Amino acid sequence: MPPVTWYLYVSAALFALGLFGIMTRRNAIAMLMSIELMLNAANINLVAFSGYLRGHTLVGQIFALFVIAIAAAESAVGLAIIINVYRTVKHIDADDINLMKW
Amino acid sequence: MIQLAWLIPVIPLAAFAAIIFLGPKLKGNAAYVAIAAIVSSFLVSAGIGCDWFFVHHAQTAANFYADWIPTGTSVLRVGFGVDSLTIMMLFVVTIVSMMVQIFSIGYMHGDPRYPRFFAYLSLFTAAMLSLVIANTILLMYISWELVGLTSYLLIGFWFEKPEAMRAAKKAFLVTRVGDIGFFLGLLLLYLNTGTVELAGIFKQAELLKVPQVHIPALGIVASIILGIMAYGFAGAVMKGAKRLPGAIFAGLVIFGAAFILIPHGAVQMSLAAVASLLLFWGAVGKSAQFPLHVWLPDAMQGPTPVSALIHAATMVAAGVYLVARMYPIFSVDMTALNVVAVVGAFTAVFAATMGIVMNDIKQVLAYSTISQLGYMMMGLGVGGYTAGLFHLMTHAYFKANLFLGSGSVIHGTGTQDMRQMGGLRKKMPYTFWTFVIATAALAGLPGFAGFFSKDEILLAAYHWHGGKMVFYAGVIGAFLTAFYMTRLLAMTFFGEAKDKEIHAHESSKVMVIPLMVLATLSVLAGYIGLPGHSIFAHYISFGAGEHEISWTVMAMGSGAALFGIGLASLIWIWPVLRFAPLKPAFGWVQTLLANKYYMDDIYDIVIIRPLMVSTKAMFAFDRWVIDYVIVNGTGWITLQLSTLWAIFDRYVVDGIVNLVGELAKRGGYALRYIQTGIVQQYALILVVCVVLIGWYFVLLR
Amino acid sequence: MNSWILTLITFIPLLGAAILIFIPKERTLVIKWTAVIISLIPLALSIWLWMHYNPNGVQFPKGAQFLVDIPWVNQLGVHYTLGVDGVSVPMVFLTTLLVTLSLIYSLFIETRPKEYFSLFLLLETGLLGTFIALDFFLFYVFWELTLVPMYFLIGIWGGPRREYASIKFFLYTLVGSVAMLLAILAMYFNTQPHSFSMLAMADAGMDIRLGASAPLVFAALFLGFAVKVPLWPFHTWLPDAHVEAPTAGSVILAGIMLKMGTYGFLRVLLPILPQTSRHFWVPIAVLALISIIYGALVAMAQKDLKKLIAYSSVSHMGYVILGIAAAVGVSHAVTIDDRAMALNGAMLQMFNHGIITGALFLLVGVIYERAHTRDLDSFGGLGVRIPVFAGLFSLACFGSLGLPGLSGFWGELFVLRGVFAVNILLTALAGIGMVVTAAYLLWTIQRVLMGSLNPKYAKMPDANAREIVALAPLMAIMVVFGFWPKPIVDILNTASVAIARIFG
Amino acid sequence: MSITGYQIAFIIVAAMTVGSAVMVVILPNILRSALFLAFTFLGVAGLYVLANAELLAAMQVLIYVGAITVLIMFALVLTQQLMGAKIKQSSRGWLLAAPAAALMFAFLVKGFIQPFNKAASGAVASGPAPADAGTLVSIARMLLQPYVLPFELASLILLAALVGAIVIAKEDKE
Amino acid sequence: MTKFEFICVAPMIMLAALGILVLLIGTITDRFPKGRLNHWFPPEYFSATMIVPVLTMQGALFWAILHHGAEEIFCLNGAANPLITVDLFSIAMGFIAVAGTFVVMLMSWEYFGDHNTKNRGEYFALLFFATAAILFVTASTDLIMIYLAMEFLSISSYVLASYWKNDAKSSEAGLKYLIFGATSSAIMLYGMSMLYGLTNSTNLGTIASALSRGEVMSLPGALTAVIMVLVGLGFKIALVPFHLWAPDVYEGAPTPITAWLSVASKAAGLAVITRFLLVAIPMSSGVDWYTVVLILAGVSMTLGNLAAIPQKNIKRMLAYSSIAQVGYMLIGLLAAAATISPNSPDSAVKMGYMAVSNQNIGTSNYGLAGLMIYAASYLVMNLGVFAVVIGIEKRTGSSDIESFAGMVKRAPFFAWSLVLFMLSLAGIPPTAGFIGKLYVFAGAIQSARTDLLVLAIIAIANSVISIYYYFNVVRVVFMKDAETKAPLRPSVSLTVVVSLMLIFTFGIFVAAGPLINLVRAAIL
Repeated sequence: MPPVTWYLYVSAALFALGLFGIMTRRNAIAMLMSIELMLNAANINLVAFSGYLRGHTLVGQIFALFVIAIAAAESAVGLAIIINVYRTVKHIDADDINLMKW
Repeated sequence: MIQLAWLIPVIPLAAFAAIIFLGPKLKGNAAYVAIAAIVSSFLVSAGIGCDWFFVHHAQTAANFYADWIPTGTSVLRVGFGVDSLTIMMLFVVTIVSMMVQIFSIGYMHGDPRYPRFFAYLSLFTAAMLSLVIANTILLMYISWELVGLTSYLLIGFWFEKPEAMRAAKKAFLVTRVGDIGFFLGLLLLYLNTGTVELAGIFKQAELLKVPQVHIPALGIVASIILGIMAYGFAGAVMKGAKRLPGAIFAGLVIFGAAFILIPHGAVQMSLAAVASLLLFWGAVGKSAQFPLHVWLPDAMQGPTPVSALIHAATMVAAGVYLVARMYPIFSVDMTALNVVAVVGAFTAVFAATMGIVMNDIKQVLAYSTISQLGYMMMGLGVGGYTAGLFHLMTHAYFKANLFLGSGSVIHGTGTQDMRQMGGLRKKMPYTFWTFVIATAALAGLPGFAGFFSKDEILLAAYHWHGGKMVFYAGVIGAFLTAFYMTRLLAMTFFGEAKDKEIHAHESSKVMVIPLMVLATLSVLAGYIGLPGHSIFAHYISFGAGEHEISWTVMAMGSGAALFGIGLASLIWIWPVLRFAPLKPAFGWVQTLLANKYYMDDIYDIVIIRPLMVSTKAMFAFDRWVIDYVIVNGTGWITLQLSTLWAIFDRYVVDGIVNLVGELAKRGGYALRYIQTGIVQQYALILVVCVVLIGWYFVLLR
Repeated sequence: MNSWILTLITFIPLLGAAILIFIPKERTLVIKWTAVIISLIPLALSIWLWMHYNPNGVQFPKGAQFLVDIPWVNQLGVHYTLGVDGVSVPMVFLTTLLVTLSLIYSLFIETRPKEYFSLFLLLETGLLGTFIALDFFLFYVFWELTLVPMYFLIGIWGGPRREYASIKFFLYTLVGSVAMLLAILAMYFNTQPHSFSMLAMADAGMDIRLGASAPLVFAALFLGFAVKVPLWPFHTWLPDAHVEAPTAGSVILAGIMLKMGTYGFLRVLLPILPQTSRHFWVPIAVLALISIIYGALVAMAQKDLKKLIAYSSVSHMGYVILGIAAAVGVSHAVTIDDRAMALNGAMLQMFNHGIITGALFLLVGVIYERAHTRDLDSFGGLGVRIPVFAGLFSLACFGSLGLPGLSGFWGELFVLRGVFAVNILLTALAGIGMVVTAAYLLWTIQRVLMGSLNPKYAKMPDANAREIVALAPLMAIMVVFGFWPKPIVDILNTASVAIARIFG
Repeated sequence: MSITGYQIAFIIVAAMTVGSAVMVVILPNILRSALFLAFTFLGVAGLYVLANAELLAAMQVLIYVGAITVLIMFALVLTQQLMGAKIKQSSRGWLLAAPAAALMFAFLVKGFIQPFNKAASGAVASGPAPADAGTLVSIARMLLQPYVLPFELASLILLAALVGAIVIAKEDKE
Repeated sequence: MTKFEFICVAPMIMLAALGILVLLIGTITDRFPKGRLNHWFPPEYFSATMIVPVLTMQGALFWAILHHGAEEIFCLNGAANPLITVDLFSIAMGFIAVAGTFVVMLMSWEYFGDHNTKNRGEYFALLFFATAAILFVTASTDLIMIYLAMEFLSISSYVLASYWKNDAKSSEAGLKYLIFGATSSAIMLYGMSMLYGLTNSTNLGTIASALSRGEVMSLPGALTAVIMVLVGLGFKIALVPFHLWAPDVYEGAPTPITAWLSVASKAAGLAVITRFLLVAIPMSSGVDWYTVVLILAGVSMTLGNLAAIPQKNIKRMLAYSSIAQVGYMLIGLLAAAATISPNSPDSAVKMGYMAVSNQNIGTSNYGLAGLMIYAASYLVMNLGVFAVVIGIEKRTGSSDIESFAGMVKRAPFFAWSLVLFMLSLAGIPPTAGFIGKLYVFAGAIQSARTDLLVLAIIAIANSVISIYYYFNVVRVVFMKDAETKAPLRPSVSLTVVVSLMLIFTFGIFVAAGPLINLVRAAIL
C-alpha cells in the first residue's frame, strides 16, 4: 500500500476541486457533481485511514459505505429539486436563481 | 400672653387664605378683612409688648420651640421668640402695614384685582411678622424668602405692564442671588453649631472665633471681578467699533492694576466672619446695598403703597434686621462688621448721588431708601447697634410717609414725573405738609425723628476704630440727602404747575389720615431716643453701650443737612444758582448719574448676556453633541453597520466580484456585472471564512 | 392584612387591567371610570400603609416591614419578596397618587381608551413592584415591566415624533437595565447561598467578595440607574420622551419613573456596595452637579414649555444624586447626622419633585389642550384670562424653584446641608444652579402668564373641574409639606439613618 | 526509498482521478464533465483497490459509476439546456474561487497533512492488514452486528429520499 | 440489543412508523374519489394527534431514566463503543424538537389548507421522518451516526423547504438549502474523516480519550478537523459564517417549515454541537475550539442582529433573529465548557454520556442548563411569533412587515401576543426568553472568564439592538394604520397554538422551577 499521505494529497486535491466547482459552476447539476467529488475525497480519506490505522477495524470502510449510500440519496433528492426548479423557472442557472437576496 | 406671639403672623396669613379662596365673593370687602387682620395683629403685638415690658421687664428673651423635622439622630426645631428688638419690629411692621393698607383702600380703588392686592399684602405682612418673631435661623430664611415672593408678586401686580413684570423678575432674581449667601451662611452655622436655633448658635459664637477658614487667592478673585466689572463698564459707556477692544482693554488694565495693588496672600478668617459675610451678602440683596441695589429702583413699578410698605419701610429693612439679629455672630471678630460699615457708607453716598438727578418722584425716594439703608448698615457696622436699629425704626415711619405722600401726589396728578408737577402746595395741602415733615425728618433737621437717629449713627461712626472715612461719608450723605429731598419738594410742590393738562386734587380721607398718623410718628418717634436719655437704647443695645454726646458731630451733621437744603433751595425754589454754566465741564457727571453708574448695563454685559449665550450653547451642545453625535450617532452607527452587512454583500463581496468582472471585461470576457443572492457566492464566502478561521487558529496561533 | 397589603397594592392594578380587557371597547365611559375607581384602591391601601407603617421599625439593610417572603423559583434562589421601609413607603404613595390623578386627568382621552387605561394600570403594577420588591429578580422584572406600557403610551398617544421618542426611550433605558442584569448576576454568585435577595446581598459584604470586579459591577448598576435618573450625560432620552409623551405619560415619567433610578441608588448601590459607592462619590457628585447646572441652563434656552420642564427635571434630579453622593462622601468630620440629612434631602427631593413636576406637566397639558401649542413665545398675559390656572401654575413653578414654604425647599435644603458637610465648593456651585432655576422659572411665568394677552387666546376657558381635581391634591401636598414636612420626614429619617450608619 | 509497483500504480490512478476531476469542474460542456465524473469515480475505485478495499471499490463502481452518473445524465437530459459548448458553464467568479480553492488545498496540506506526516504515532498499523480486511464477509459481519442501527437508518434515509424525490419531482395535475 | 435499549429507540421507531403510516393514509385518501376520504380522515389530523403519544413516550422515557438511576447508560452497540446514547440530555433536546414538530403540525394544518391539497400525506410523512432524524441526531455519539442522522435530517428538510412546489421562492429555497447544505456536510464529512484518521476512532468518547491522552497524530490537525466539522454543525444551527442559506431559505420555505427549521432543526443542531464539542473534544486536550466558537458566537449575534434591522420581510427578519439567538445560546455552551473542563483532565464526560457525577457539572452548571432552557424558551416564543405570522400571512397574503400595519385593530389578540413573543425574544421579563437569557448570562458570569464576560456584554448590547427590529414590527402593528379595519379572524387551530405558546411563554417565566428541575436532572 502506498504511503497514506499520498492518499491524503489526492483527497485534498479532489476536495479543493469540488469546492472550486461549487463556487464556479452555474449549472445546479454541475454543482451537485462537484459535491460528489468532495464526498469522494472524504471517502478516499476514510478508506486510506482504515487500512493504515492500528487494528484495521474497518470502521473507515463502513463509514465510506454509508457515505456512498447517503450520496446516492442526496443526489436523488437534489436532482428532484433541480428538476422542480427547472419546472418553475425554466432554467437551472444558479446565477439567476436569486429571487431572494439581501 | 407672650406665648401667643405665633398668632401675630398667623392672623394675616388666615386673612390671605380667606381672601384668596373667597376673593370673588368678597370683592371690595377684602380690604376690610385684611385690615381687620392687621389690626388684630397690631393689638396682639401691643399686648405682647406690654407683657414684655411690664411683666417680663424686658429681661431674658422668651423662646418657644416645637419639634419640626427629624434630621438623622437629632431633631430640627421651629419656634418663635420675643425680645425688645422683636417688639420694636413688630410695632414698626404692624403700624406701617396698617397705615399702608388703609391708604390702599383709596389708592387701589377700582382695580380689577383689588381683593388680590390685599391678599398679597396680608401674605407679605404675615411673612414679615414671622421673620421678626422667628427664633431659628431656618424659619428666618423661610420667611425671608416668602417676603421676597410677595415682593415679587406685588411688584408684578400690574403684570400686564412689561416693565412691571421685568422689574418683578429682576427683584426676585437679584435678591435671590443675595439669598444664596444667606442660605450658605445658614448652612455654615447649622453645620458648625449643629443647630438652627439662634440661642443655640449664639451660645457657641465663641467657638466660631478660631480662624479656620483659609481663603486662598482672594485678591486674585477680587482683581478678576474688578477687571470684569471694568470690562462691563467700558462696554456700557463706549459706543461704536471701539467698544469691544476698549472694553477688553479697560478690563485688562483694571485687572492688572488691581492685581498689582491688592495683596494676594491667603486670607485667614474665622468661621464666624465667613458666616457673617455670607449672611451679610443676603442682607445686601434684600436691603439693596451696593452692588445688589439695582433691583430696588426698578421695583418702583409696583403700586405705590407696596413701595411704601415693602420697599421702604419693612422688607428692605429686613437686611438690616438680619445683621442686627445676628449681631453676636458678626461681632465675634471685626472683619465682617468692617465690611458692613464700608459697604453701608459707600452705598449711602453712592445711592444719594443718583437721587439728585432722577426725575421720577418714586425713583428719587427709592435711591433715598437705598442710601438710608446704607446708613443703617453703616451704623451697625461701626458698632452703633442701637443707632442703626433706631434709624431703621424712624426711617420706616418717615419713608413710609414719604412714599404714601408721593402716592397721594401720583394719585392726584396721574403722573410720576416731577417735571410735570409743581405748585401742588396749594392744591394738596395735607399731602404737602405731611410731606414736608417727613422730608425734614429724612434730612435730619433737628427736632425731627431723623435727626436723632442719624446723629447717633454719625456719632458711632465718629468713634469708629477704623478711621474717620466712614464718618465723612455719613456727613456727605446727610448733605446729599437734604439736597435731593429739597429738590424733590421744590419740583413737586413749589413753583407753578408745569403741565396744564393735570388737574391735581387732594386725596380722600382714607389716604390722608395715614399720612397724618405717619407724619406724627416721624416727629415723635425720635424722642424715645433722645441723646443721653435714650429709652430705645435702654432696651435695644449690644455690648458697650453709647458714646458720649458730641456736639461736633451733631453740628456737622445738622450743618451738612442745612447746607444741603439751603443750596438746593437756591437752585430750585429761589433760582439764584444755575447749573447751565457747569454743563460743559461736568455734563459727564450727570450722564453718569442719570445712567445709574451703568450698573444695569454692566450686569447685562457681564452676567446676563453670557448666561443667555451659554444657555443657548449648552442646548446646542445637548442637541448636537450629546444627543445627536453620541446617542444618535451610536444608533446611526448601528444602523450603518446593519446596512454595512447588506453593503458587505452588495459592495464588498459584490464589489470584488464587480472588480473581477471589470477585469474580466477588460480581458475580453464580457459577462454580466452584478449577481448576488447567489448560492455560489455563498459557497465562496463559506470557503473563504473556513480558510481564514482555520489559517488563523491552526497555522498562526 | 399585614402580609397581604403589599401584594394587594401591587397586583390590584394588574387585576384591573385584566378586568378592563373584558369590557367591550365601545363602552368608553365604563372603561374610564372603572380604571379610575380601580386605581383608587391601591391609593387607599397605600394611605393605609403609610398610617400603619412604623417609622421606628426595622429598616432596609437589616430588614423590612410588611415583609412577605415566599420561595418562588427555589432552584435559582428566587423568592417572592416584598417589603417596605422608609425609602419606599412615600414612593408607593406617590405612585398610587400620581397614577390616580393621571387617570382622572386622562378621562378625556378618546383614542383607544381601553388600551390606554389598561396599559396605565399595567404600568402602575410595574412601578409599584419596583418600589416594593426586595428580591432582585423580582425587582428586575418589575423594572422592565414598566418599559413596555410606557413605550406604548408614548408611541400611540404621544406627539408628532412619538415613534422616534418611544423607541429611543425604550432602547436607552434598556441599555441601562440589561447592563444591570449582568451586575445582578455577578452579585448573585457572590451571595452564599446563591440568592437574589437584596437583604442577603446587603448582608454579604459584597464589596469584599467581588474584590477587583466590584467597580465593574458598580459601573453596570450605576449605568442602569443613572440612565433612568437621568444623570448627565445619559439624559437625552428624557426631553424627547417627555415632550412626545401624552400628558399623563409625562407625569408618570417625570413623577415616578425617574425616581426608580434614584431609588436604585438608595436601595441597591448604597447598602449593597457601600465601599465602592464611597470610592466613586466624587465623580458621581460632579456628574450630579453638572446635571444641576447644565439642566438649568439648557432649560433656560427652551421655547417649548414641556421641554423646559423636562430639562428642569434633569436639573432637579441632580440634587437627588448630589445628596446621595454627599451621603457617602468622604470628608474628615462627617457625622451620621450629616449623611442622614443628605439622604433625607435626596428622598424629600424625590418625593417633592414627583409632586411638583407631576403638577407642572399636568398644567402644561391643561394649556396645551386649549392652545394646541407649547411654544412659550406664543403665550403671554394668560394670567388675566385664566386666573385659576395662573395661580396653580405659579404655585407649581415656585414650588419647583425651591421656594421656602413649599415642599420643594426642604429637599434642596437638606441636600445642600449634607453636601456642605462634605464639600463647600459643591454647595456653592449648586447654589448657582438654584439662581438659574429661579431665573428660568420666573421667566417662564413671565412669558406664559404676564404681559399682554395674545388675542388668539382671548376666549380661553379656565381650568375645569376635572383638571382641578387632578391638580388640587398635588398643590395641597406641596403647601402642607412645605410648612409641615414632619409626617414624611419622620418616615424617611429612620431609613436615612439606617443607610447612613453603613457609612459610619 | 524505492518505488514499488503499487506506488507506480497509485501515481497513475491518482493522476487519472485528479485529472478527470479537473476536467469535471472546468469543462464547459456539462455532458462531457459528467463523463469525466464517471472517470473520476472509476479512478477513486482504483484507489480503493490499492488500499485493499475491494468491496468498496465494487460498490463505488456500482453505485457511483452505475447509478449516480446515470442519474445525473438523465437529469441533464431532462433539463436539456445549457449543454451547448457556446454557453459559458462557469461563472466568472472563478477568479476568486480559484485562489479560494487553492488556499483551501494549502490549508489542508499545511494544517492537516504535513503535521500528520511529521507526527509518527502509535496509532499507525504495525503489520500488514489481515487477510479478510476488505472482504465481503468481514464487512457484512460488521454491518449486521455493531452497525446494524446505522444500516437500518440508511434504509430509512433512502426511503425518505425516495418519497421526497418523488413528491418533488412529480408533476401535480391541477 | 436488549429490551431496554429497544425502548430507548422506541420514539424514533415510532416516528418512522408513523411516517410510513401517514404516507399510506395520504396515498389512499388522495386516490379516493373526490377527496371524500380526505375530508373524513385527513393526514394532518392523524399526524397532529399521533405525535402526542411520541411526546408522551419521550416524557415517560425521561421519567424512567431519571428514576432508574443516572448511572445507567443506555447506549446501542455497548457502553464501550456506543453509536447512540439515549440519555436525559438527548431526550430533553429531543422533546423540545418533537414538541416543536407537534406545534408545526398544528400550524401546517391551517397553512396547507389552501396551498397544496395534494401530497399532504407525504408532507407529514417527511415531517415525521425528519423528527425521527432529530431524535437520532440528539442521541448520536458516533461520527458515523452523527453524519447519517444529520444527512437524514437534511435530506428531509431540503424536500420540506421546497415543498411548495409551484412557488418559485420555495423551489429556490430548496435548491439553495440543498447546495449549501450538501457542501457544508461534505466539508463536515471531510473533517470527520480527518478526525477518524487522527484518533483511529469514530466514537466521541474514544476520540476524547485519545485526544486527552495525547494519542493523536497531530494536535493542529485535530483543530483543523474540528473546524471543518464545525462547518456542518454550524450550518445546522445557522451560525455565522455558515448561516448564508438561512435568510433565503427562511423567506422562501413554507412558513410552518421555516418555523420548524428555526426551532426543531436548530434544537437538533444545538444538541449535536454541544455533545460533539463537550464530549469529544475536551478543552484539556489543547484543541482550542473554544476561542473559535467564542468568536463565531459573538460575530453571529452581532451580525445577525444588525442584518435583521433593515429587513422588510418578517420571515427574513426572523431568520436573522434566529442567527443572533444562536449566538446567545452558544454562550451557554461556552460557559459549560469553561466550567467543566479545566478541572477534569480525564474526559469529563465519559463515553459520550453528557454529564457525569463530577461536581463541576452538577446542579450548578448554569451554562449547559442555560443552553437547554434557552432552547426550550426559544421554542415557545419563536413558534408563537411564527403562528402569528402564519395567521396574518394567510389572510393578507404577504409576509412583508408592512402588511402587518394596524393589526392591533384587526386581530388584537394576535397583536398583543406578538408583543409578548417579541419581548421574550429580546429577553425582557416577564417572559420565557428572560429566563433563558438570565441562565445563559449566569453561566457566563459563573465561569468568571474575561472573554466570556466580554461576550456577555456583547450579547447585552445586542439584545438592545434586537429590540429595535423586534419592536419595529410592534410599531407597525400598533402605530400604523391599516388600509381596512375588517377583523381578521384567524382559525381556531392557530388561535390554540398562539394561546398555548402564550401560556408557555408566561408559564416558563412564572413557574421556572419545574423546567429548571428537569434541565438539571438532564445534565446531572
